[in-house]
Amino acid sequence: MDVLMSDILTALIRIIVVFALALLTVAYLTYLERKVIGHMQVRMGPMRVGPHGLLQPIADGLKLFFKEDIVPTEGYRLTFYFAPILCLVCALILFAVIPFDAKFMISRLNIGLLYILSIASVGVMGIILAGWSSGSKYSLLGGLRSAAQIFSYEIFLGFSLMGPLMIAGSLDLVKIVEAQSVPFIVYQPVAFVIYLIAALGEINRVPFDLPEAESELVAGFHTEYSGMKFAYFFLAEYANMIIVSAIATIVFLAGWKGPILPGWMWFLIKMFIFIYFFIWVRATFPRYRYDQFMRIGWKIMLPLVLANIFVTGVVILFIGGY
Amino acid sequence: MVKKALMVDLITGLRRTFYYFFTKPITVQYPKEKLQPFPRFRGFIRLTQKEDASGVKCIACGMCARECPSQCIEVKGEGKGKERYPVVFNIDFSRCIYCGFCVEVCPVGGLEFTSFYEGAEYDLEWLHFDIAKLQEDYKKWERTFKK
Amino acid sequence: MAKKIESKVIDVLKRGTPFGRLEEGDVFNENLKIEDVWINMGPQHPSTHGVLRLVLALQGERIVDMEVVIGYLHRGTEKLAEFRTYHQFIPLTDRLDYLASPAMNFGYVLAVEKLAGIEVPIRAEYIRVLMAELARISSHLLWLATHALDIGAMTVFLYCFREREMILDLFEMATGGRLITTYYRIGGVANDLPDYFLDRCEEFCEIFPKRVEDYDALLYSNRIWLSRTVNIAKISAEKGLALGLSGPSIRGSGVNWDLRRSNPYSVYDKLDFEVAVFDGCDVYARYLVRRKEMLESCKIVKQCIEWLKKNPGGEVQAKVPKVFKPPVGEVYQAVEAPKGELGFYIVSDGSQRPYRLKIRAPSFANLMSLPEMCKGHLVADVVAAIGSIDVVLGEVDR
Amino acid sequence: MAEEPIKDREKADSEVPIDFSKFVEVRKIKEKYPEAIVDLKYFRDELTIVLKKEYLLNVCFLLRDDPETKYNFLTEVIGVHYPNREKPFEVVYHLYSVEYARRVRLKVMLGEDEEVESVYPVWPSANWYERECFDMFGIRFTNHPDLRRILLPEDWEGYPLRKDYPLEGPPGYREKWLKEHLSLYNKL
Repeated sequence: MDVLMSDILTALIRIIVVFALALLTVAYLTYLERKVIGHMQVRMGPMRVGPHGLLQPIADGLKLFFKEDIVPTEGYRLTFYFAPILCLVCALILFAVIPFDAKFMISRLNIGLLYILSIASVGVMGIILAGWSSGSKYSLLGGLRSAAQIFSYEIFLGFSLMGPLMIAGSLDLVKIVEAQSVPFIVYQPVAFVIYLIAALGEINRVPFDLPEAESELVAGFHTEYSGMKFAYFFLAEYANMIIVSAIATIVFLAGWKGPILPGWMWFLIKMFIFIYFFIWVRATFPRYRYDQFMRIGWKIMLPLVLANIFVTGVVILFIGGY
Repeated sequence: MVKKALMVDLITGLRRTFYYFFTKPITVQYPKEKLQPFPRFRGFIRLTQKEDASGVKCIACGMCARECPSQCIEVKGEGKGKERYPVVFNIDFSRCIYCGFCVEVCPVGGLEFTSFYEGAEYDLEWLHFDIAKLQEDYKKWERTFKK
Repeated sequence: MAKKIESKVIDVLKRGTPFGRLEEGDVFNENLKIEDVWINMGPQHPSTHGVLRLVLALQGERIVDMEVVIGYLHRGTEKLAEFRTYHQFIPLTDRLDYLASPAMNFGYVLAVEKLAGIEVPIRAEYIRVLMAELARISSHLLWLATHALDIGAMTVFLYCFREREMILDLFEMATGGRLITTYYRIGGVANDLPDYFLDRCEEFCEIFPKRVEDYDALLYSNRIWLSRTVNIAKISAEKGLALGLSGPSIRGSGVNWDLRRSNPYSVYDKLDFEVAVFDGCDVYARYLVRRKEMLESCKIVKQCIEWLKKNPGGEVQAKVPKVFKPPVGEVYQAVEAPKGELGFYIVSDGSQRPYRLKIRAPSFANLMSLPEMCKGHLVADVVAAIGSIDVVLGEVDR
Repeated sequence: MAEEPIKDREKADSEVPIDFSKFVEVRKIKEKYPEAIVDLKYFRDELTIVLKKEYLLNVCFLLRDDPETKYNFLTEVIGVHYPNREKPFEVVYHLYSVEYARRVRLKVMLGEDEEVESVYPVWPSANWYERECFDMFGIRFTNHPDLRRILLPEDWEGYPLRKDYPLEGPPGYREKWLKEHLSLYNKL
């Protein structure tokens, strides 16, 4: 009995630590993004709240928290409330299986990668529901765009992870990391590039931020949202960005492995390189058009990623693993 | 083809933004630090004083009121010839478009521009300047921002 | 109405969509009801550059029909002109195209001078051209900034504003106003340039071509930019001219027509510059035209500085009576404003005020060809098309 | 206000005799439609041709299609109101030839209830220009595809650029309009 209790207790502590850290990181990710983009655009970013604007995320959070909650008269109340929560929950429960260190994770699932891919695709539902239930045409278009976009990019995201998976021979994230004496990016550069592009599509970031393209669809699926419900979407988006970077770290950059520094620190450094890259891309590129984006996916990336899987398979067949 | 596959065009862009990431920002933190406008800057208008500080130079000829495209100046004077002086001189800065015609047309240089530009006000009445307010030191209206 | 829409839909399907094309023999299911989605783009929308309103009929995301609704910023400038003296109207011209106010002043004062037959001192002419070209650069910079932002490249926006700020500083130095300059007067300019102005201006001309490289690095050969602009919103030269398209927008369709060259006014015939013409007919060609025009304007500014430095001093304003009464008559004077042909038609009855003043605003006419450009494209292309014809609503609605 | 000075102008112009047949436009029109031209003026290097309104469309087609004129660009269509004249409206067309870089001004005089043929078939750009003309002066154009108000709201009363329209609108009109259009807002 005592053993069980202590198990639950440690699990709870881990959950609290991970989630608190995750939410804090997410909040400060917005700050980081604004600062990095600001400096890339020869300006400063937030400077007012606190020294160098350090308290800006908290001020933003407070503002959103106290904002009036508006539901459009044309909207469907139930789904309108439910959509942002679905989005955020799906984004946050993904943290459950991310191994930050060899030991430190909430739960070790032997089908971790599959879990992540499947839960992530449920999160899309939130966006579609939000677009539909807002009762606005702009939202509807945004929702439809994201339905098409995310469902098709899910495929490439999954396929691009297939190569490393075949080499590692397991869906368990810990085992994948342990299998990497050399990071998989060396063996799988094509898969890595495709993963990055698919990830950009998956988390709706420039150049693929079509569901919320602010210059075309005003704000896409969250045009009608305000206050805390908007904040949920916002948090979910940034949480997804962390998740995607974490997976890239685990699968392609050998997770927590690295000399001298402790494992979790290596993990964070690698993860933030990806996050920085995503922000950097946002500061640089224009936005693709919806049909062009689909064309890239189905006509260029799908053949490439299938060829990658095929070549990997052939090599494994003849050499018998690396 | 090779260039396209290696994404040279995209990398050029990424390099440029990365370069600017390490340069100094050009931002001016506005209420904390303010740029000094150039001498010709057309800010709020005020009445100039005579050299011996015995009053305003204005002779209330009404040229400015006639020339003003937005009809925001009201002048009434007393006295005759060179002795004429204004009794009423109102400028409605909520209507003023800062074109500078009044300053340009004045035969005695009785009006001049200040470098004061922070004319956003909650109270519309504050922007209705009368003859006394037009002679005040504009520096005291400047908003200060505590650091 | 429904029948009309349906026939339009069938038209579009015949032309082809990403989902296929309607062939000759295909039977349209009678029970299948097709409805267009009507969307109001504007008057409050992030990328309609003000209060432009577009009513779009969509099939999916493809545009079947489009109507442009304007007038939300109508201030009755032409009526106001009839109640102002010729001199008092100058500040109102600033507020037409507020992004290039010297160019607007230029058109107006030239028209009045033509009406009254006033000779302008040569120094004033050079100063005017210098200012108008700086205004052209600043207007095109703002255009590039917002156009790129509409297509999603937000860094270009701030880089462009950085240079535009330098031009606005120059304006402030010479005229006292940053955006609304009110610098031109009938018969010259308000006052001579300050001493340090020319040096600062020269400095800017040195820096500017280097800064254009910044924008090029982010846009010029970027594949995303190309795929968003090449072959988008095409309009042929004939169609463009018939629909009243002028300025850089028509030069992007291969028409070599620049009023500075074809009907030279002021001192443009003494200056050496190239007219930017590209014949892509699409958004990218219009981008190239404006990009080159910025560099050419920079050259003109340099020539003006050179002349002004060689010939210091001198009058900048012709003798114009205080009570200005032009002779009876009517004139039309057109200048090449940053957006296209800007014309002022003045009917004078010999009094102090114009009897009738009509402004031929380039953006107003350019906007007419927007539906023609956008039909059959996607929603995202509308944004690119609006950006590429560079409308300023202050000028459209007057 | 308008009557006397305009007579002056006509006098002033007639003082300087100009040989109008040196202009190719005039020659062409006279050749094909001898009675179309009512009057010719030349002021500040600008040629004005006043036409009979029945001939307007034909002359426009002629000027556009003739290889020696090629007026392929309609710059604008302008209305002018002279309340004291017998025919109070003047419609002014500015044409531009991109090829020859030349301008010409066509004019048509209209009575209070008269309509003029739309030049939309010649230059599609006339669409908005004529709409604006209708909006501001109430001049009607026959065969115009879509003659509606363009800058003012659909339900605006009166034509603002007519000389009898006061600068700030007819008295009480503003209040009435606001009351009607902000009624929903006021209820909230």
